[in-house]
Amino acid sequence: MRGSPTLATSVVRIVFLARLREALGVSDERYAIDGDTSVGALRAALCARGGAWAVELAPGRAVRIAVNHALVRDDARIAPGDEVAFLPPVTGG
Amino acid sequence: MRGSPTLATSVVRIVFLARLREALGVSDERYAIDGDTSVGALRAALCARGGAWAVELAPGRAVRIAVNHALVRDDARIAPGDEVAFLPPVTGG
Amino acid sequence: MAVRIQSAPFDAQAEADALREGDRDVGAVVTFVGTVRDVNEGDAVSSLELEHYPGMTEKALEAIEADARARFDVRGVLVVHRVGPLAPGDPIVLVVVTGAHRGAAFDACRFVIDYLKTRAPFWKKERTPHGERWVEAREADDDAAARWGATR
Amino acid sequence: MAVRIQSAPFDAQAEADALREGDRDVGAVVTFVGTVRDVNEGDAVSSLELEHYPGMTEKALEAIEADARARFDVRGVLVVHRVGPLAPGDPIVLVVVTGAHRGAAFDACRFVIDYLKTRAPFWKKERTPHGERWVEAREADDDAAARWGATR
Repeated sequence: MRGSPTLATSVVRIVFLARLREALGVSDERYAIDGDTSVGALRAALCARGGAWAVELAPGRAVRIAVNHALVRDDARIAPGDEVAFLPPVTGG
Repeated sequence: MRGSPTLATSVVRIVFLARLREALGVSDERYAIDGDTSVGALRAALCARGGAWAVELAPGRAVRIAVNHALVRDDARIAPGDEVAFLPPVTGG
Repeated sequence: MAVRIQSAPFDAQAEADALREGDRDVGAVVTFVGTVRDVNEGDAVSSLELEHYPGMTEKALEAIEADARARFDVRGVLVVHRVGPLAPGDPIVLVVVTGAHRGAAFDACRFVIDYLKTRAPFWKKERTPHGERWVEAREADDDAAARWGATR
Repeated sequence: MAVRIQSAPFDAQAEADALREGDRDVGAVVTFVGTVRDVNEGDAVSSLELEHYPGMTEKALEAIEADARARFDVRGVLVVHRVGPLAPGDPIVLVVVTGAHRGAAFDACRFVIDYLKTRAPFWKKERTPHGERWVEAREADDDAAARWGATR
Protein backbone atom coordinates (compact mmCIF):
# COMPACT_ATOMS: atom_id res chain seq x y z
CA MET A 1 0.00 0.00 0.00
CA ARG A 2 1.87 3.08 -1.20
CA GLY A 3 1.78 6.21 1.06
CA SER A 4 -1.35 8.22 0.24
CA PRO A 5 -0.53 11.76 -0.90
CA THR A 6 -3.04 13.63 1.30
CA LEU A 7 -2.41 17.25 2.20
CA ALA A 8 -2.36 16.65 5.95
CA THR A 9 0.49 14.14 5.88
CA SER A 10 4.03 15.29 5.13
CA VAL A 11 6.36 13.92 2.46
CA VAL A 12 9.91 12.60 2.33
CA ARG A 13 11.98 11.95 -0.74
CA ILE A 14 13.25 8.39 -1.04
CA VAL A 15 16.24 7.66 -3.30
CA PHE A 16 17.41 4.22 -4.45
CA LEU A 17 21.00 3.81 -5.67
CA ALA A 18 22.89 1.51 -8.05
CA ARG A 19 21.76 -2.13 -7.99
CA LEU A 20 18.73 -1.33 -5.78
CA ARG A 21 17.42 1.23 -8.27
CA GLU A 22 17.57 -1.41 -11.00
CA ALA A 23 16.16 -4.23 -8.90
CA LEU A 24 13.21 -2.07 -7.70
CA GLY A 25 12.80 -0.25 -11.01
CA VAL A 26 12.61 3.10 -9.19
CA SER A 27 15.30 5.80 -8.80
CA ASP A 28 13.39 8.02 -6.40
CA GLU A 29 9.85 8.71 -5.15
CA ARG A 30 7.93 11.10 -2.94
CA TYR A 31 6.61 9.14 0.03
CA ALA A 32 4.00 10.46 2.42
CA ILE A 33 4.76 9.81 6.07
CA ASP A 34 2.24 10.32 8.81
CA GLY A 35 3.94 12.13 11.68
CA ASP A 36 6.81 10.50 13.56
CA THR A 37 8.33 7.61 11.58
CA SER A 38 11.60 5.70 12.01
CA VAL A 39 13.95 4.53 9.29
CA GLY A 40 13.18 0.94 10.27
CA ALA A 41 9.44 1.51 9.98
CA LEU A 42 9.86 3.05 6.52
CA ARG A 43 11.98 0.10 5.40
CA ALA A 44 9.34 -2.34 6.66
CA ALA A 45 6.58 -0.45 4.90
CA LEU A 46 8.46 -0.55 1.60
CA CYS A 47 9.24 -4.21 2.16
CA ALA A 48 5.53 -4.85 2.58
CA ARG A 49 5.04 -3.92 -1.07
CA GLY A 50 6.10 -7.48 -1.86
CA GLY A 51 7.95 -8.70 -4.97
CA ALA A 52 11.41 -7.22 -5.47
CA TRP A 53 10.75 -4.83 -2.53
CA ALA A 54 10.31 -7.76 -0.15
CA VAL A 55 13.46 -9.43 -1.48
CA GLU A 56 15.80 -6.45 -1.64
CA LEU A 57 14.75 -4.72 1.58
CA ALA A 58 14.33 -7.85 3.72
CA PRO A 59 15.92 -7.43 7.16
CA GLY A 60 18.89 -9.71 6.41
CA ARG A 61 19.91 -7.81 3.27
CA ALA A 62 23.03 -5.62 3.45
CA VAL A 63 21.34 -2.30 2.68
CA ARG A 64 22.64 0.90 4.30
CA ILE A 65 20.28 3.82 4.82
CA ALA A 66 21.22 7.51 4.85
CA VAL A 67 19.03 10.40 5.95
CA ASN A 68 20.06 13.73 4.43
CA HIS A 69 23.39 12.22 3.33
CA ALA A 70 24.37 10.78 6.68
CA LEU A 71 24.38 7.03 7.36
CA VAL A 72 21.88 6.15 10.11
CA ARG A 73 20.68 3.16 12.06
CA ASP A 74 17.16 1.74 11.91
CA ASP A 75 16.06 3.63 15.01
CA ALA A 76 16.79 7.03 13.46
CA ARG A 77 13.77 9.32 13.05
CA ILE A 78 12.52 10.69 9.74
CA ALA A 79 11.02 14.16 9.42
CA PRO A 80 9.06 15.81 6.62
CA GLY A 81 11.30 17.07 3.85
CA ASP A 82 14.05 14.57 4.65
CA GLU A 83 15.87 12.69 1.89
CA VAL A 84 16.14 8.99 2.72
CA ALA A 85 18.58 7.01 0.56
CA PHE A 86 18.79 3.22 0.31
CA LEU A 87 22.36 2.21 -0.55
CA PRO A 88 23.69 -1.22 -1.59
CA PRO A 89 27.15 -2.11 -0.17
CA VAL A 90 29.65 0.36 -1.67
CA THR A 91 32.38 -0.68 -4.09
CA GLY A 92 34.39 2.43 -4.90
CA GLY A 93 38.15 3.02 -5.02
CA MET B 1 103.13 1.83 9.41
CA ARG B 2 101.70 1.94 5.86
CA GLY B 3 101.77 -1.32 3.88
CA SER B 4 105.07 -1.52 2.01
CA PRO B 5 104.54 -1.81 -1.73
CA THR B 6 106.94 -4.73 -2.38
CA LEU B 7 106.41 -6.94 -5.36
CA ALA B 8 105.84 -10.10 -3.32
CA THR B 9 102.96 -8.73 -1.35
CA SER B 10 99.60 -8.18 -3.02
CA VAL B 11 97.50 -5.02 -3.13
CA VAL B 12 93.91 -4.12 -2.36
CA ARG B 13 92.12 -0.88 -3.20
CA ILE B 14 90.66 0.91 -0.20
CA VAL B 15 87.89 3.49 -0.74
CA PHE B 16 86.62 6.01 1.82
CA LEU B 17 83.15 7.53 1.36
CA ALA B 18 81.38 10.77 2.30
CA ARG B 19 82.27 12.11 5.75
CA LEU B 20 85.09 9.57 6.20
CA ARG B 21 86.82 10.71 3.02
CA GLU B 22 86.79 14.27 4.33
CA ALA B 23 87.80 13.41 7.86
CA LEU B 24 90.73 11.23 6.69
CA GLY B 25 91.63 13.48 3.75
CA VAL B 26 91.84 10.43 1.44
CA SER B 27 89.29 9.18 -1.14
CA ASP B 28 91.11 5.96 -2.01
CA GLU B 29 94.51 4.29 -1.76
CA ARG B 30 96.36 1.16 -2.88
CA TYR B 31 97.21 -0.84 0.21
CA ALA B 32 99.64 -3.75 0.26
CA ILE B 33 98.44 -6.74 2.25
CA ASP B 34 100.69 -9.63 3.12
CA GLY B 35 98.82 -12.86 2.41
CA ASP B 36 95.68 -13.72 4.35
CA THR B 37 94.16 -10.62 6.04
CA SER B 38 90.75 -10.02 7.62
CA VAL B 39 88.65 -6.89 7.37
CA GLY B 40 89.08 -6.38 11.11
CA ALA B 41 92.85 -6.61 10.85
CA LEU B 42 92.91 -4.07 8.04
CA ARG B 43 90.75 -1.67 10.06
CA ALA B 44 93.05 -2.04 13.04
CA ALA B 45 96.11 -1.41 10.90
CA LEU B 46 94.60 1.79 9.49
CA CYS B 47 93.53 2.82 12.98
CA ALA B 48 97.13 2.44 14.09
CA ARG B 49 98.08 5.36 11.85
CA GLY B 50 96.86 7.60 14.64
CA GLY B 51 95.26 11.05 14.36
CA ALA B 52 91.98 11.15 12.45
CA TRP B 53 92.46 7.46 11.53
CA ALA B 54 92.47 6.44 15.19
CA VAL B 55 89.38 8.55 15.86
CA GLU B 56 87.27 7.65 12.82
CA LEU B 57 88.06 3.93 12.64
CA ALA B 58 88.07 3.21 16.39
CA PRO B 59 86.15 0.01 17.19
CA GLY B 60 83.15 1.84 18.67
CA ARG B 61 82.55 4.01 15.59
CA ALA B 62 79.57 3.18 13.37
CA VAL B 63 81.55 2.42 10.22
CA ARG B 64 80.29 -0.25 7.80
CA ILE B 65 82.78 -2.10 5.59
CA ALA B 66 82.05 -3.55 2.14
CA VAL B 67 84.29 -5.87 0.15
CA ASN B 68 83.65 -5.78 -3.59
CA HIS B 69 80.37 -3.90 -2.99
CA ALA B 70 78.95 -6.33 -0.43
CA LEU B 71 78.64 -5.43 3.26
CA VAL B 72 80.77 -7.75 5.41
CA ARG B 73 81.60 -8.38 9.05
CA ASP B 74 84.99 -7.93 10.63
CA ASP B 75 85.89 -11.59 10.26
CA ALA B 76 85.52 -11.51 6.46
CA ARG B 77 88.73 -12.30 4.53
CA ILE B 78 90.39 -9.91 2.08
CA ALA B 79 92.13 -11.14 -1.05
CA PRO B 80 94.49 -9.40 -3.48
CA GLY B 81 92.63 -7.21 -5.96
CA ASP B 82 89.66 -6.73 -3.66
CA GLU B 83 88.03 -3.32 -3.21
CA VAL B 84 87.44 -2.56 0.44
CA ALA B 85 85.12 0.38 1.16
CA PHE B 86 84.69 2.18 4.48
CA LEU B 87 81.15 3.62 4.70
CA PRO B 88 79.72 6.05 7.27
CA PRO B 89 76.08 5.36 8.30
CA VAL B 90 73.92 5.88 5.19
CA THR B 91 71.39 8.71 4.90
CA GLY B 92 69.69 8.30 1.53
CA GLY B 93 66.02 8.41 0.55
CA MET C 1 42.64 19.31 1.97
CA ALA C 2 40.66 18.65 -1.09
CA VAL C 3 38.14 16.19 -2.44
CA ARG C 4 37.17 16.02 -6.09
CA ILE C 5 34.77 13.79 -7.98
CA GLN C 6 35.20 13.99 -11.73
CA SER C 7 34.97 11.97 -14.91
CA ALA C 8 38.25 13.24 -16.37
CA PRO C 9 41.54 11.40 -15.69
CA PHE C 10 44.09 12.93 -13.28
CA ASP C 11 47.90 13.37 -13.22
CA ALA C 12 49.26 12.12 -9.91
CA GLN C 13 52.53 14.07 -10.23
CA ALA C 14 50.78 17.36 -10.96
CA GLU C 15 48.28 16.83 -8.17
CA ALA C 16 51.04 15.98 -5.68
CA ASP C 17 53.08 19.02 -6.70
CA ALA C 18 50.03 21.25 -6.26
CA LEU C 19 49.24 19.75 -2.85
CA ARG C 20 52.74 20.40 -1.46
CA GLU C 21 53.18 23.71 -3.32
CA GLY C 22 55.15 26.12 -1.16
CA ASP C 23 55.27 23.72 1.81
CA ARG C 24 58.99 23.06 2.17
CA ASP C 25 58.45 21.17 5.40
CA VAL C 26 57.11 18.22 3.43
CA GLY C 27 59.61 15.37 3.27
CA ALA C 28 57.30 12.53 2.23
CA VAL C 29 54.59 12.21 -0.41
CA VAL C 30 52.64 8.94 -0.51
CA THR C 31 50.23 8.34 -3.38
CA PHE C 32 47.73 5.56 -4.06
CA VAL C 33 46.10 5.07 -7.44
CA GLY C 34 43.39 2.45 -7.93
CA THR C 35 43.09 1.26 -11.52
CA VAL C 36 40.55 -0.79 -13.49
CA ARG C 37 41.70 -4.39 -13.76
CA ASP C 38 40.73 -6.39 -16.85
CA VAL C 39 39.57 -9.33 -14.73
CA ASN C 40 37.38 -9.60 -11.63
CA GLU C 41 36.17 -12.73 -9.84
CA GLY C 42 37.65 -14.75 -12.69
CA ASP C 43 35.71 -12.98 -15.46
CA ALA C 44 37.15 -10.69 -18.10
CA VAL C 45 36.04 -7.08 -17.63
CA SER C 46 35.67 -5.09 -20.83
CA SER C 47 34.38 -1.86 -19.28
CA LEU C 48 33.29 -0.35 -15.98
CA GLU C 49 30.75 2.29 -14.96
CA LEU C 50 31.23 4.21 -11.71
CA GLU C 51 28.11 5.59 -9.98
CA HIS C 52 28.03 7.87 -6.91
CA TYR C 53 25.41 9.62 -4.80
CA PRO C 54 25.91 13.33 -5.51
CA GLY C 55 26.10 15.29 -2.28
CA MET C 56 26.56 12.40 0.09
CA THR C 57 29.66 11.02 -1.62
CA GLU C 58 31.49 14.34 -1.35
CA LYS C 59 30.52 14.64 2.32
CA ALA C 60 31.65 11.07 2.98
CA LEU C 61 35.06 11.74 1.40
CA GLU C 62 35.46 14.97 3.34
CA ALA C 63 34.64 13.13 6.58
CA ILE C 64 37.23 10.46 5.78
CA GLU C 65 39.83 13.13 5.02
CA ALA C 66 39.09 14.94 8.29
CA ASP C 67 39.33 11.65 10.18
CA ALA C 68 42.72 10.95 8.58
CA ARG C 69 44.02 14.38 9.55
CA ALA C 70 42.78 13.85 13.10
CA ARG C 71 44.50 10.48 13.40
CA PHE C 72 47.82 11.13 11.66
CA ASP C 73 50.41 13.90 11.74
CA VAL C 74 50.25 14.83 8.06
CA ARG C 75 50.28 18.13 6.15
CA GLY C 76 48.05 17.56 3.11
CA VAL C 77 45.43 15.09 1.96
CA LEU C 78 43.85 14.95 -1.50
CA VAL C 79 41.25 12.51 -2.84
CA VAL C 80 40.20 12.45 -6.48
CA HIS C 81 37.68 9.82 -7.59
CA ARG C 82 36.36 9.38 -11.10
CA VAL C 83 32.80 8.53 -12.08
CA GLY C 84 31.22 7.49 -15.34
CA PRO C 85 32.51 5.01 -17.95
CA LEU C 86 36.03 3.60 -17.54
CA ALA C 87 38.09 0.96 -19.37
CA PRO C 88 40.63 -1.61 -18.12
CA GLY C 89 43.88 0.12 -17.21
CA ASP C 90 42.17 3.44 -16.51
CA PRO C 91 42.88 5.10 -13.16
CA ILE C 92 39.81 5.26 -10.88
CA VAL C 93 40.91 6.94 -7.65
CA LEU C 94 43.87 8.99 -6.45
CA VAL C 95 44.81 9.53 -2.81
CA VAL C 96 47.78 11.79 -2.10
CA VAL C 97 49.12 12.47 1.38
CA THR C 98 52.03 14.78 2.23
CA GLY C 99 53.86 14.85 5.54
CA ALA C 100 57.12 15.76 7.19
CA HIS C 101 58.02 12.08 7.52
CA ARG C 102 56.93 8.94 5.68
CA GLY C 103 55.44 6.86 8.50
CA ALA C 104 52.35 8.98 9.09
CA ALA C 105 52.00 9.66 5.36
CA PHE C 106 51.89 5.93 4.55
CA ASP C 107 49.43 5.24 7.36
CA ALA C 108 47.14 8.11 6.43
CA CYS C 109 47.12 7.21 2.71
CA ARG C 110 46.27 3.61 3.46
CA PHE C 111 43.63 4.68 6.00
CA VAL C 112 41.90 6.93 3.46
CA ILE C 113 41.64 4.27 0.75
CA ASP C 114 40.61 1.58 3.27
CA TYR C 115 37.80 3.80 4.58
CA LEU C 116 36.82 5.04 1.14
CA LYS C 117 36.32 1.47 0.00
CA THR C 118 33.84 0.73 2.76
CA ARG C 119 32.18 4.08 3.45
CA ALA C 120 32.14 6.31 0.38
CA PRO C 121 28.98 5.87 -1.70
CA PHE C 122 30.43 4.66 -5.01
CA TRP C 123 29.29 1.63 -6.96
CA LYS C 124 30.93 -0.19 -9.87
CA LYS C 125 29.01 -1.87 -12.63
CA GLU C 126 31.19 -4.00 -14.89
CA ARG C 127 30.60 -5.48 -18.32
CA THR C 128 31.79 -9.09 -18.65
CA PRO C 129 31.23 -11.76 -21.31
CA HIS C 130 28.18 -12.82 -19.24
CA GLY C 131 26.65 -9.35 -19.40
CA GLU C 132 26.62 -6.44 -16.96
CA ARG C 133 26.77 -6.94 -13.20
CA TRP C 134 27.19 -4.81 -10.12
CA VAL C 135 30.48 -5.51 -8.39
CA GLU C 136 30.09 -7.14 -4.99
CA ALA C 137 31.67 -5.57 -1.91
CA ARG C 138 34.84 -7.47 -0.85
CA GLU C 139 35.11 -8.79 2.68
CA ALA C 140 38.83 -8.05 2.50
CA ASP C 141 37.89 -4.39 2.27
CA ASP C 142 35.78 -4.57 5.42
CA ASP C 143 38.64 -6.29 7.20
CA ALA C 144 41.08 -3.63 6.03
CA ALA C 145 38.88 -0.85 7.35
CA ALA C 146 38.27 -2.67 10.63
CA ARG C 147 42.00 -2.81 11.27
CA TRP C 148 42.04 0.95 11.84
CA GLY C 149 39.71 0.63 14.81
CA ALA C 150 36.70 2.26 13.23
CA THR C 151 35.67 5.31 15.24
CA ARG C 152 32.01 5.18 14.20
CA MET D 1 61.93 -4.26 -11.94
CA ALA D 2 64.14 -1.31 -12.38
CA VAL D 3 66.61 0.75 -10.41
CA ARG D 4 67.94 4.08 -11.61
CA ILE D 5 70.38 6.53 -10.08
CA GLN D 6 70.35 9.91 -11.81
CA SER D 7 70.77 13.59 -11.20
CA ALA D 8 67.75 14.64 -13.27
CA PRO D 9 64.29 14.98 -11.67
CA PHE D 10 61.62 12.35 -12.37
CA ASP D 11 57.87 12.37 -13.13
CA ALA D 12 56.08 9.96 -10.82
CA GLN D 13 53.01 9.68 -13.07
CA ALA D 14 55.03 8.88 -16.18
CA GLU D 15 57.19 6.38 -14.30
CA ALA D 16 54.13 4.65 -12.83
CA ASP D 17 52.41 4.48 -16.23
CA ALA D 18 55.54 2.97 -17.76
CA LEU D 19 55.87 0.42 -14.96
CA ARG D 20 52.31 -0.88 -15.36
CA GLU D 21 52.28 -0.51 -19.17
CA GLY D 22 50.27 -3.34 -20.68
CA ASP D 23 49.71 -5.06 -17.34
CA ARG D 24 45.91 -4.86 -16.98
CA ASP D 25 46.00 -7.08 -13.91
CA VAL D 26 47.31 -4.15 -11.87
CA GLY D 27 44.66 -2.70 -9.60
CA ALA D 28 46.87 -0.74 -7.19
CA VAL D 29 49.81 1.61 -7.66
CA VAL D 30 51.54 2.91 -4.53
CA THR D 31 54.18 5.61 -4.88
CA PHE D 32 56.55 7.18 -2.35
CA VAL D 33 58.48 10.36 -3.09
CA GLY D 34 61.04 11.68 -0.62
CA THR D 35 61.64 15.41 -0.94
CA VAL D 36 64.22 17.86 0.41
CA ARG D 37 62.89 19.65 3.47
CA ASP D 38 64.03 23.20 4.15
CA VAL D 39 64.76 22.38 7.79
CA ASN D 40 66.61 19.54 9.50
CA GLU D 41 67.40 19.08 13.18
CA GLY D 42 66.12 22.61 13.73
CA ASP D 43 68.45 24.28 11.23
CA ALA D 44 67.44 25.84 7.93
CA VAL D 45 68.73 23.86 4.95
CA SER D 46 69.56 25.96 1.89
CA SER D 47 70.89 23.15 -0.27
CA LEU D 48 71.76 19.46 -0.23
CA GLU D 49 74.33 17.30 -1.97
CA LEU D 50 73.65 13.59 -2.48
CA GLU D 51 76.65 11.23 -2.74
CA HIS D 52 76.56 7.53 -3.57
CA TYR D 53 79.05 4.70 -4.04
CA PRO D 54 78.87 3.87 -7.77
CA GLY D 55 78.47 0.14 -8.29
CA MET D 56 77.57 -0.81 -4.76
CA THR D 57 74.59 1.51 -4.51
CA GLU D 58 72.97 0.05 -7.61
CA LYS D 59 73.57 -3.49 -6.31
CA ALA D 60 72.14 -2.57 -2.91
CA LEU D 61 68.97 -1.16 -4.51
CA GLU D 62 68.58 -4.22 -6.72
CA ALA D 63 68.95 -6.48 -3.67
CA ILE D 64 66.28 -4.49 -1.81
CA GLU D 65 63.96 -4.70 -4.82
CA ALA D 66 64.46 -8.46 -5.09
CA ASP D 67 63.81 -8.83 -1.36
CA ALA D 68 60.57 -6.86 -1.71
CA ARG D 69 59.41 -9.05 -4.58
CA ALA D 70 60.24 -12.16 -2.57
CA ARG D 71 58.28 -10.95 0.46
CA PHE D 72 55.22 -9.39 -1.16
CA ASP D 73 52.81 -10.42 -3.93
CA VAL D 74 53.42 -7.46 -6.22
CA ARG D 75 53.80 -7.07 -9.99
CA GLY D 76 56.29 -4.23 -10.46
CA VAL D 77 58.85 -2.33 -8.39
CA LEU D 78 60.77 0.77 -9.49
CA VAL D 79 63.31 2.80 -7.52
CA VAL D 80 64.73 6.08 -8.82
CA HIS D 81 67.18 7.99 -6.61
CA ARG D 82 68.83 11.28 -7.47
CA VAL D 83 72.41 12.27 -6.73
CA GLY D 84 74.23 15.56 -6.89
CA PRO D 85 73.07 19.04 -5.83
CA LEU D 86 69.43 19.47 -4.72
CA ALA D 87 67.39 22.34 -3.27
CA PRO D 88 64.57 22.42 -0.69
CA GLY D 89 61.37 21.11 -2.24
CA ASP D 90 63.22 19.01 -4.80
CA PRO D 91 62.26 15.33 -5.08
CA ILE D 92 65.09 12.99 -3.98
CA VAL D 93 63.77 9.43 -4.33
CA LEU D 94 60.86 7.71 -6.04
CA VAL D 95 59.58 4.24 -5.17
CA VAL D 96 56.71 2.87 -7.25
CA VAL D 97 55.06 -0.50 -6.62
CA THR D 98 52.26 -2.01 -8.68
CA GLY D 99 50.10 -4.93 -7.63
CA ALA D 100 46.74 -6.59 -8.14
CA HIS D 101 45.58 -5.33 -4.72
CA ARG D 102 46.63 -2.44 -2.50
CA GLY D 103 47.69 -4.27 0.68
CA ALA D 104 50.84 -5.88 -0.70
CA ALA D 105 51.62 -2.78 -2.78
CA PHE D 106 51.56 -0.53 0.32
CA ASP D 107 53.66 -2.98 2.32
CA ALA D 108 56.23 -3.44 -0.43
CA CYS D 109 56.58 0.29 -1.09
CA ARG D 110 57.09 1.01 2.57
CA PHE D 111 59.52 -1.91 2.89
CA VAL D 112 61.65 -0.62 0.00
CA ILE D 113 62.02 2.90 1.38
CA ASP D 114 62.59 1.65 4.93
CA TYR D 115 65.39 -0.65 3.73
CA LEU D 116 66.80 1.91 1.32
CA LYS D 117 67.18 4.38 4.16
CA THR D 118 69.32 1.98 6.19
CA ARG D 119 71.11 -0.13 3.58
CA ALA D 120 71.61 1.76 0.33
CA PRO D 121 74.92 3.64 0.22
CA PHE D 122 73.76 7.25 -0.14
CA TRP D 123 74.91 10.18 1.96
CA LYS D 124 73.46 13.68 2.29
CA LYS D 125 75.55 16.74 2.94
CA GLU D 126 73.47 19.82 3.74
CA ARG D 127 74.31 23.49 3.80
CA THR D 128 72.95 25.33 6.81
CA PRO D 129 73.59 28.79 8.26
CA HIS D 130 76.33 27.14 10.37
CA GLY D 131 78.12 25.78 7.31
CA GLU D 132 78.06 22.37 5.61
CA ARG D 133 77.49 19.16 7.55
CA TRP D 134 76.90 15.52 6.80
CA VAL D 135 73.40 14.45 7.77
CA GLU D 136 73.33 11.98 10.67
CA ALA D 137 71.53 8.64 10.30
CA ARG D 138 68.16 8.68 12.11
CA GLU D 139 67.44 6.02 14.70
CA ALA D 140 63.82 6.15 13.57
CA ASP D 141 65.00 4.79 10.23
CA ASP D 142 66.77 1.87 11.88
CA ASP D 143 63.63 1.14 13.86
CA ALA D 144 61.51 1.28 10.71
CA ALA D 145 63.74 -1.22 8.93
CA ALA D 146 63.88 -3.50 11.96
CA ARG D 147 60.10 -3.78 11.96
CA TRP D 148 60.27 -5.83 8.76
CA GLY D 149 62.20 -8.59 10.49
CA ALA D 150 65.44 -8.00 8.64
CA THR D 151 66.66 -11.10 6.79
CA ARG D 152 70.37 -10.22 6.30
